[in-house]
Order: sequence, then C-alpha cells, then structure tokens
Amino acid sequence: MTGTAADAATTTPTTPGDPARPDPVAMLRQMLLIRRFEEKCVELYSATRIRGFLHLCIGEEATAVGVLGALGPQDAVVSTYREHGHALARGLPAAEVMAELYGRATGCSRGRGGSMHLFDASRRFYGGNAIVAGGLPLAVGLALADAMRDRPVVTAAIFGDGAFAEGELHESANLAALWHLPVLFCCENNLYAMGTSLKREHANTDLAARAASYGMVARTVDGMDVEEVRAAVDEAVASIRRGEGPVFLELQTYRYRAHSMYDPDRYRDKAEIEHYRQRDPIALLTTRLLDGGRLTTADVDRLETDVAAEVEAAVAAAEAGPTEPVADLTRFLRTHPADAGQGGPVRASGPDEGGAP
Amino acid sequence: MTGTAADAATTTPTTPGDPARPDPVAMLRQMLLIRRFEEKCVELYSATRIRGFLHLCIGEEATAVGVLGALGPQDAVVSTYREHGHALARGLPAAEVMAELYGRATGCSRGRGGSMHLFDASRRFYGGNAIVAGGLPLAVGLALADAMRDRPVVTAAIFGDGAFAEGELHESANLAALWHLPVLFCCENNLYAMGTSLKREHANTDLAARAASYGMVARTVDGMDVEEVRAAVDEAVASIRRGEGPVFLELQTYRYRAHSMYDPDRYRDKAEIEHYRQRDPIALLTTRLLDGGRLTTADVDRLETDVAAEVEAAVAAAEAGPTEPVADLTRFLRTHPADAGQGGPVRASGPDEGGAP
Amino acid sequence: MTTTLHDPTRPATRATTYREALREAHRDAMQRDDRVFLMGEDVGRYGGSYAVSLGLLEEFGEERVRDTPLSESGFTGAGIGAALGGLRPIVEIMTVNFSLLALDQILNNAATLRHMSGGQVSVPLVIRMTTGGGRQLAAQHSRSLEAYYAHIPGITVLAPATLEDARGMLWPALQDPDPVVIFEHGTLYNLAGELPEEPEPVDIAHAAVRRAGTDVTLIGYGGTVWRALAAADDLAGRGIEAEVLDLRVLRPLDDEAVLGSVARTHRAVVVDEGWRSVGIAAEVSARIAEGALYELDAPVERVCGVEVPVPYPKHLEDAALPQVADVVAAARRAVGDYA
Amino acid sequence: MTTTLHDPTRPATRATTYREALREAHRDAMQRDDRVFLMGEDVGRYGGSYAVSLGLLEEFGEERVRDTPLSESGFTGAGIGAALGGLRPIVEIMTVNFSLLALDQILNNAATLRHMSGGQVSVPLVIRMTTGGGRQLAAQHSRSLEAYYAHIPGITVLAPATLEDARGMLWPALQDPDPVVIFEHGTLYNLAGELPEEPEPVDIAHAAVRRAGTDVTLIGYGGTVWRALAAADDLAGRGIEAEVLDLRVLRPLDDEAVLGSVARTHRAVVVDEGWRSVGIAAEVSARIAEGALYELDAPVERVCGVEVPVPYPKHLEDAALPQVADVVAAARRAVGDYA
Ligand SMILES: Cc1ncc(C[n+]2csc(CCOP(=O)(O)OP(=O)(O)O)c2C)c(N)n1
Ligand SMILES: Cc1ncc(C[n+]2csc(CCOP(=O)(O)OP(=O)(O)O)c2C)c(N)n1
Ligand SMILES: [Mg+2]
Ligand SMILES: [Mg+2]
Repeated sequence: MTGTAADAATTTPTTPGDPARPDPVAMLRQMLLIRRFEEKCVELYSATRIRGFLHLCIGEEATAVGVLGALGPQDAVVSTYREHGHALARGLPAAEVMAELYGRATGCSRGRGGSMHLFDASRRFYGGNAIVAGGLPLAVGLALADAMRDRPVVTAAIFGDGAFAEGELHESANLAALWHLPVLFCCENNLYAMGTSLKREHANTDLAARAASYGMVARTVDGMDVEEVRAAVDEAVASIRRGEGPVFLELQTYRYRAHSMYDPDRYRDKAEIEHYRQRDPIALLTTRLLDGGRLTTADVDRLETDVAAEVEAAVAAAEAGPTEPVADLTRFLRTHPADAGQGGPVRASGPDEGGAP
Repeated sequence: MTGTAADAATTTPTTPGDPARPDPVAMLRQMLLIRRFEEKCVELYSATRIRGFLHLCIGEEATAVGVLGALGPQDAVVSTYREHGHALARGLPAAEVMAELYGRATGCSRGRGGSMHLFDASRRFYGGNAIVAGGLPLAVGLALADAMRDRPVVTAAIFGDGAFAEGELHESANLAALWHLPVLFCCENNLYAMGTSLKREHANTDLAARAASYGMVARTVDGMDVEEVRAAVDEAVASIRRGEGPVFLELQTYRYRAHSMYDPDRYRDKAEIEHYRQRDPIALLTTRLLDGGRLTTADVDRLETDVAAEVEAAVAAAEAGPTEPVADLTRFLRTHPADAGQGGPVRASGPDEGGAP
Repeated sequence: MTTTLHDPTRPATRATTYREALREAHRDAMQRDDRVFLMGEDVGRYGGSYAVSLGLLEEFGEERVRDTPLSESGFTGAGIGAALGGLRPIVEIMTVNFSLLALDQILNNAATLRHMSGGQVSVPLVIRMTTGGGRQLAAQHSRSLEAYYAHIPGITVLAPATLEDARGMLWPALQDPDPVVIFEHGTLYNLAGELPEEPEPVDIAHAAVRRAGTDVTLIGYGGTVWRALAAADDLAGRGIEAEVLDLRVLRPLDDEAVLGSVARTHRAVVVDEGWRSVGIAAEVSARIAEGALYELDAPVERVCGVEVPVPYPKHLEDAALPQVADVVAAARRAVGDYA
Repeated sequence: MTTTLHDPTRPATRATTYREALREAHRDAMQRDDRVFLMGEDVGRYGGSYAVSLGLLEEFGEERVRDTPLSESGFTGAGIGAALGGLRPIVEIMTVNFSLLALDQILNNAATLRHMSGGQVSVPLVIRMTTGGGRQLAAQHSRSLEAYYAHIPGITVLAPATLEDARGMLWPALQDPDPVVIFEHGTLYNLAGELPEEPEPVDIAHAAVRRAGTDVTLIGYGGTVWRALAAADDLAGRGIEAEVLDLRVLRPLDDEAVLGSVARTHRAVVVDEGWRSVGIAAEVSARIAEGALYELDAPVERVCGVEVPVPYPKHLEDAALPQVADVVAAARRAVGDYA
C-alpha cells in the first residue's frame, strides 16, 4: 500500500471516480463536502429540522471518498445507517440527500427513509440499511446477479466493525468466497459499535486476518488517509474485475462524534478522540497538498466556499421541498402498474408533486 | 496427538468416563454398542417401529466415544439430530434411547422427541437439536452459567461441518472465545452436509484454521481413531478446566450410511465410502487390541454377544413400554406446580404410567 | 389421494403428482426465462430434500440450480440481492422451521425495500418452503408458521393445495415484481392425480370453492383443504352440505370469496394447522365477524393446531393437529347438530 | 404524561419515570437473587440504548451487566443456555426490529425445550425489548412485532403500559420457570408519575381496567393504552363512556377480562400498533366474536398500524400509526354515533 498514494497525489487532476487516476483535489473537495454537510446536519438536528436517528461519519470521510471514488457507475453499493458520506461520495446530489433528511418528497428516497435509508437506484446505491449486517447478503446477491450475467461489475458492501460479529457477516463472506463473487467488503473499523469497543466485541480484533480465513484476499488499510484507501480500493477493484474473487478491506478509522445524536458518549476517553483528531483525514490531505505545492491556502479557501455554498443550496432546496401527500402512504408497497417509472424522488418536472410542507 | 493414544491402549482397564485413564476395551464396547444399536434401528425402521427422521452415525462411533468418554458427570453436552451415539456414550441407557425412538413414555424424552431429540437432564445431556447449529448458543450459555458460578465444568457442543456455515457458529465461537468460556467445540466433519460436500459448503475447508481465527485453540484430529480422539479431547478438556478458554476440535470422520433414511444417497461415490470403510474405527481399534495382545478373538466375541444382548433387551423394553396418554399432550408446555419432579421418562416406579401402546 | 376423476369430455390429461407438478413448473419457468434460477440447500446434487428439483441440475447446470451452504439468512438475502440485480431467483428454504433464520431478511429487506426507497427498487423474488406436520418429525420439524409471513405487508403468500396450483402458481409468482412466498405442505408431495396435457393458467389472487354447499363454509388452505373435503363428505352423510373454500392466497386474503361464501352458508369453520392464537385462522375469523356479523348464525369455529410443539409419537401428533373428525365436530356445532 | 395524581390519603409516593421504574426493578431483582444478570448490546458501558440500565454496571460489575457483541441469535441463545444452567438471565434485545435474528432461538429452543424433552428442562429466561413507532425512526426501527411472540406456545408475553407495571412485572417474570418476553414501548420511557415508596406487587396473568365505562370497550396494550385513555376522554365529551382495558399480558390473553368487559359494553375497539392482518388485534377480535357473538351490538373494530413499513416523515408516520382520533372514530362507529 505504499508508493501509490504519493504518486497519485502528483498526477494531473481528472474527474473523480475515474479508477485510473484518482484526483486528490477532488477527493479533498468531497471530504470537505461530507464534513460540512454533516456539521450542518448537527445544527439542523438541534433546530429539529431533522428528526429520528442521525449517525454522523465525521472523522471517517476518507473511507467514504476512498472507496466510492474507485467505483464506476455500473458498480453497486450497499451501505449502512451511517451513510451520508457514502451517498455523497457516490454522487447523490447533496440537495436530494438533505431533502431526505428533512423527509421531503424531493429526497432521494422520497423522504420516506430519512438519514438511515438513502437510496438511489439510478446510481446503484441500494441503501441505507439499519439492520446491522443486514445489507451484506444483499451485496452477495447483487454480485451473484452480475457474475451470472457476466457483467464486469463490483458490488461494494460497506459495514462496521460491529457488523463483523453478526452471523450474516460469516454467511456472506463464505458465500462470496465460495462462489468467487465480485464483492468488495469494506469494513469501516472505527473501534466502536455504539458504546462497545472493538476488544469487547471481538475475541480476535484482527478483522482482516479473520476475513482471510474465508479464503479471500484481506488487507488492513489506514482509513484516515484517503489516498491510501483509494489505492487499496483501486487495487482490490482491479483484482475483483479480473475475476479473482472477493476482497476484504479493513479500513481503520474513527468517528469523532457520538454514535448518534441520542448518544451521550460516556464510554470513550476524550484523549482517544483527541488522538484521532490529530490524524484527521481532511487535515492530513490538505497539509500534504499544501506541502507538495499542489494547492495554495487560497485554493483551500475556495474549496471551502464552494462546498459551503453547495450545502446552503441543499438546505434551501430541502426547506422548499414538498412533502408526500398522506394519500400516498400505501403507495409503492407493492408494484402497481400505474406507478411504473414513478418511484424515487419527486423532481421539479415530475408528474406527481406532493403537497406543500 | 501422538504417543498418548498408544500409551493409553496399554494402561489397565478402568471405568469408562474416567478422564485420567481411558480404557480402550471399554471404548471398543461402547463403539460396538452404538453400531449394533443403530444397525438394529435400520431394521426397526423398515419394520415401521421407528418413524420420522432417523440419522445414523454408523462409521462415526469413534467421535462419540472419544468425546463423551472424556467428560465427567458434571460436564454438559449439547448435540444434534445425529446423536444416538452421543447419548449412548454419555451413558443414557440403551433401553431409554430405544424407547424414545419408539415414541414410548419410557423414552428418555418421554417419547416426545424421537430420534432427533434425546434428552437426559440428569446426565446434563441437553439434546438432540434438529436446527442445524441451533444448539451452539445454548452451549455457550451453559458454559457461561458454569463460569459465572465458578464451577470447573466443561460444556461440549457437538455439531457437523454443515453447521459451520451457519451464522450461529460464528456468533457462538466469538462469544465463547471473547468471554473465555469453558466450551469444547467438537465439529464432526464427515465431509457432507446432506448431499452437499465440504468443498461446496465452505470456501476454506480447513475448519480448524478458521476456528483458530476466533482466537481459540483449534486442532484437527483423526476422527476414525477413537484413541486419538480421546487423547485430543482429554488434552482439550484439561486445558479448558485449567481456565484456558474454549477449544475447537475438528474430528475428521465419515458416515457410511445415507444422511437419513429418506436419503437415496445419489451424491457420493461408492469408492469414497469404501475408502473410509477401510478405516473403520471399530475394526481399527479391534485390530490394534488384538495385535497388542490386549484382547483375544474370544474376548471380542464376548463383547459382541454382550452388546447384542443389551440391544435386544432395549428393543424388548421399548416394545413393552407404554405410550403417553393423549390427555398429556399439553402437559409440560409450561411448568405446572403439580408437575414438579414429574418430567422425563416414565419409569416403572413412577407415579404416572401412560396408557398401553 | 386422487384430485381429479377421469372424464372423457375433458381435455387430454396425464397422471402426475404434486411433486412432479412443482418440478415441471420449475422446468417450464427456467426454460421460458433465463433470469430464473433456483437456489437453496441441496436443491442440486441431492435433488431437493423433497425431490422437487430432481434432475434440474443435470438439465440446467449448477449455476441455475445452485446448492447453497447451510446459511438461510445469507442465501435468502442473496436471493433478494440477485432480484435487485435483475434476476428472478427462486429461493428454496428447506422447511418453514428453518425460515426463522431468514425472517429478518424477508421482513426487513424483501418486504420493505420498495416502499422505504420510495418505489425505486423492487424485489421480484420467489421463496418456496415446505410446511406442516403429519410425518412424525417432532417439534422442530413440524411447524406451520404461515402466520408469520401473512402478517408482513409487501409480500404475497401462496399455499397451493392442488396439482393445478402446484403446477400453475410458480409462473405468475415469478411475474410478480414483488416478493412471493409459497408454502408447500409436506404431506402433499405424493398427492397423485391428473393434469391437463397443456397446463392451464391459474391466478394468484383468489380463493377457490372446492366443493359447493349451503349449510356451513369450511375454510382451509394447503394441507387442510383435503381434510376439509373429507369432512364435507362425512357431513354430507349426516345431511349437512358443507362448502369448502380453499384460501389459496394467505396474503392478501380474498375477502370477497370468504364473505361471499359465509353470506350463503351463515356459518364458518376455519381449519388451520398453525397454532390458534394470532394465526391465520384468527384473521379469517375476525374478518368474518367484522364483515358479516349480521350474517352469522353461529360463532365462527377455529379448528387449529393445538398450542404445543408437535410431539413425535403418532397418537400425540394426531392429537396435536386438526383432524377430519375435529372439522366434522366443529361444523356440527356450528349448524347446531347435536344428534 | 402523568399517570397518577397526588392524593394525601394514599401511601407515600415519589416521582419517577417508566425508565427509572424499569431500572429500579432490575436493581431490585439483582439484589434479591444473585442468579439474575442482565445481558445485551450496550447494556453496560453505554448504559442501555434507552438508558434503562444506566448505573447498573457500576453497581453490579461487568459479569452481571454484560455487554454483548452484535450477535442477537448468539447471545439470546446463550441466555437460554444460561437459564438451562441454573441462572436467571435477563436478555435485552435492543429493539423488536432486531429480534427476528433471535427468533429461531426463542421459538425453536426457549419455547420448545421443556415440552419436547418431556418436562425435564426449563428455561427461566426473561427477554426484554423495545417496541413500536412514533419517534420518526423509519421502517426498520419502528416495528411492532408482538404478534410473532404472542403466537408461540410456551412463552408468556407482557406489555407494561404503566409505571406500576414497569416497576412490578420484572420480578414475577423472573420467578416464572418458563420464558417470558417483555415489550417496552419506545415512547413510554419518559412517562413520568408517582410510584409508592414501597413498590406493590403486580401479577403477570391479568388484564386491567384502566378506566370504567359502559358504552364501548377500548382494548389496548403498551403504548396504545394511553391513546385509548385519551380517546376515552374525548368520547366522554361526546357523551360516550368508554371502558379502557389494558391487556397487560399478550399471551396467554385474559379472556375473562376481555369478554367480561364486552358483556358490559357490547361493543369493542381493539387498538394495536402492529399490522392489522394476523396480529394481536385479530386474535382479540376473533375471541370476542367467538366468545360473545350474541353480546355484540356492533362488529368489533380494529384500529391498527396501517399495513406498510412506517415512513420517516412525521405526517406519514402519524398516518401509519393508530392515533387518538382514529380510536375515537372507531368507537363512534361502534356505538352508532354519526353526529
Ligand atoms: C441487528 C442490529 N442490532 C443492533 C442494532 C443497533 N445498533 C445500531 S448501530 C449499532 C452499532 C454498530 O456498530 P458498527 O457496525 O461498528 O458500525 P458504526 O456504528 O461504528 O459505524 C448498533 C448496536 C441494529 N441497528 N441492528
Ligand atoms: C437450520 C437448518 N437448516 C437446514 C436443516 C436441514 N438439514 C438437516 S441436517 C442437514 C445437514 C447438516 O450437515 P452437518 O452439519 O455436516 O451434519 P451431519 O448431518 O453431516 O452430521 C441439513 C441441511 C436443518 N435441520 N436446520
Ligand atoms: Mg464501528
Ligand atoms: Mg456433515
């Protein structure tokens, strides 16, 4: 995992998401977008514009950006309830994600899912699953469909260290390895499952070693360094596309904030949080780009301004978004012929606007 | 795993079940009992005296005798639906096991469980579980109870290679290792889960290596050699009793017969079955004892006669056993004060004889 | 048991069984649509634990007749994922007893994803499983847990009782863009009878009157339909003409058929192998009383599985499961026949 | 919400909440019986996801307030095993939504072992879980699956709705030699009120009339009791005197209390957050119609959760769950008040 990242940092900028040429500036911008987006969420939660459970990934932006950036549009993603970063890095418009957190019909899941259930079928983003490890078998199945159709497609399953303890992890890892499926297992190891630390959760905390015991390639990656993550994922995706079977990446990261907005965070040491803040993925990359002469502080300021504007626009759009009419409560429970092509967020040009908020 | 077995074979005979001094002759007798008992079951099944599912362990007697012999009366056992051998080796009277297969009130589970649900609380034999891997969490809990009470007790969980694929294996292995519980995981790897061979079931077929990834001691043992099994289990039990945490043993064995009486056994090569018959655990030990001068052929004949008589007596008792009255159908669903101490097989002296068959 | 009698005026038929009808339905579906595949424990080399898929591996290959490890949650979830990915999986869960291990996937994913995503994704998945008792398989292998599935919004639950339905329900289930669960009662696989040479389409929306009658409606599904029919024969001998309604679809229930029949007979007996409390029969009974209170000439009777785990011995198993005599007795109570 | 008003003639009381009452019940049980311990995800260092067990780790140590990994099937099964082994475990499953992962253990083991073994072993286990919606947690965190548990023979299912029951049900549940499942509605934890200084024993066998009335019986449990009470207040303003029956015990149902109340009021409305079809309300409705058909002056009304996954936005969540206005409307229909 060495070398590649530094090399990548000096290549010319390209579109984010081009597996061949990761663009560190674009990655920085995405990480900033995720961070500022979520910081705004905290405010909006206090202002009760956002309700329910809200799980932030502040501190973990490098895993989101490093993983999702390496995937192409044909690839599929299955995520968790802590997925704002994944969704944004996948390219879901910030406005649609924010509208979803507001429960608006213009939200990416029509407002029905909220924070834990961001969906975007057009981007093969299959949620947003709030049952820990519940998305893993889905990822196996998506990959199975691609394998059976001979499509050179990767399915990324993103989950936490806590999920590794669930039986479904075991069943999914075995199925993927047994059937040699194109699954990228991305374990965001942030050292905690709610208030339970890794060592109280797992007898053997070397998750990559355990994953390797299923007969698949498994690596531990510094999840605070987006370029390391990206390089590891690029390599993994390439090997999966070559038909070499599933790969497991343990991305070592950390969440600065509590598990959810309900969590009083009694179980961690402030010093531990501080330690990881020193390894902040955004600061790390920013410094590297500044030091390497790849960016000036003015450039960074411009990125910040730019991102702030995007977040503000998202909030404004969410505030203005319509809610779904109550009459639609039972709609989409099952497929109704009249609903063909009508699912997903209500868009301005859409035929079926919901009521005003 | 070498040395011990041969040594053991030359020690003077002691009671079976004495962990200190395994008695190979007693072990031979137990294996013979299990084999002849089950051969009789085949007959009785054809004669429709036994009904439902019947899973035989013919060929696997060494694992039953090697494992159960190493446990003391204070230890606990959780088994599967293929558990006649485990029950007999645990010391359940053949007559009570046979009566259970007949569905008689004198059966070890009062006839309610049949072949798949042999219970004997007085011997801490907690079934007979027909949900594959369903007994594993129970074993963890039994061990937890002992650990929390500081009792120097081992719980043996016996299960198959197929069970290893279930999520519950993973959860149970992690819990036992994490909490350092006195669980002996005995995986009877007979290469098949019904018609699915090990390599179609597991991406990595080295089950001991996978178990080791949970951070527990794990070994592969020749499950056709009862003295090897016994030595390995003795060692494992000793280390568990010393408080060194759970141990996993992969006992490599083979079932000669089909999965159940319903199974036409289309998925195996006759040559494969023949190969393992050449390694028959009973023949192996008999030859060793004859060659070592420990037994004469006359001794072996006497054992056979003895065992045959025990099986015949069991059948006769089962035939004569009463059935439970229909009025008792709902009894023991929940604990009723009047039922205190009334559970388990109806015995001759018992106060509540059922109706005649 | 024979389901249809030979009648020369009817189209050409051939002898078959419930098992073979199911197998043919699978073969047919896999031939018609190459997105269809079958996945489950021992569906391939073993030929299916109830031999439904015997021979299909040889015909369609191991990709499309896919043996799975013992991982009910994993492979059922994989079926959901494959459906999301554009295939049309048939997942066989060996029996309903083991399906609890997959229930989280079925409820929290299969039944939920479409609605929760605002209609963006659908899960065109068929799950088949064996259900019921009557074969002395004891507590953990004799459950009837249809109630759990019929409780879940977002899925369709089918219970083929006849050869026609065994043959005909799979294809419409596969055409459904949303998940469908099919329950096959374990005692029906050997059911023998005749089917038309050219299979006739069946619907997966309606109950069916299997015997017309005027005095009482006997309502069953799957394995209990045959017990209801046998009871109706017995009742006829007592001068009571029972109508036998085969629910066929346990979710959504065909209210019109149920209430329509009760409007004719004014009395109902629901026969359900599942446990009585909070079961299918409770729902049917409640709907009748709510929807036809003033039509009822007697309380609705429920003849259900006794609320215990089913014991192994035949006499206790028989006592635990609804028998023809129990249905007869309930029907006689309903019509006030205390002779 | 306040459950009891201050009354100087009553024994000394103190202010508390449902959450604190539960916590006190745990503390009390662990002090009285050293076989009792609590196990579940985040019950220890985190203090319980709903803070029920806050402080107990410090008081009883990590052996008896045991944090588990995310392994619902594993640790619930371990609770069953520990019960077999002579302890008195309380297993907290964080919410009913995740309990499907443990349902196999609960049904196939906890509820079955005693009967299947011929009465040899028993499973003195208490399982607690949070249930219900109303907090905008969306589909996968807002289920009410009590129906699944009330369907299982061999277990007792409790639903404390009041401070008294939150405080009082745990100890008798732990005295029960067989498994007991306790559902705590997520909206009740902050319920505030007074409890006697010396807690009074409660039973775990009977329903309770929470308000007497003559015109219609409103039947609820857990979270819906409060909505029924609010509806009764509203109805009183319309001249309709509703009796409010709190089921308390969902299995076995207290038939006598239900039928007794209906015999007085001749009309019933069952209020249940769970999905309507094949749910608790179906069972209650069926039992009323079967057991009191000739007492009923109107069909039983079921006010249930709409049969969809609960959506996140407040207006849709409110529409999906039974509201006071829905109860009022149903009661008015029942009594024929179309003013
Ligand atoms: C099956 C299940 N059990 C419990 C929960 C409650 N819960 C939500 S998140 C969480 C911790 C998960 O930790 P991890 O997988 O490490 O992800 P992280 O939150 O750290 O990103 C728990 C216990 C759940 N949602 N699903
Ligand atoms: C959860 C579950 N799934 C499926 C089955 C059906 N079944 C019974 S035994 C068996 C194979 C088990 O194989 P293994 O664990 O290797 O044990 P063996 O039969 O070889 O002793 C299967 C699939 C079951 N009983 N339980
Ligand atoms: Mg984590
Ligand atoms: Mg095996």
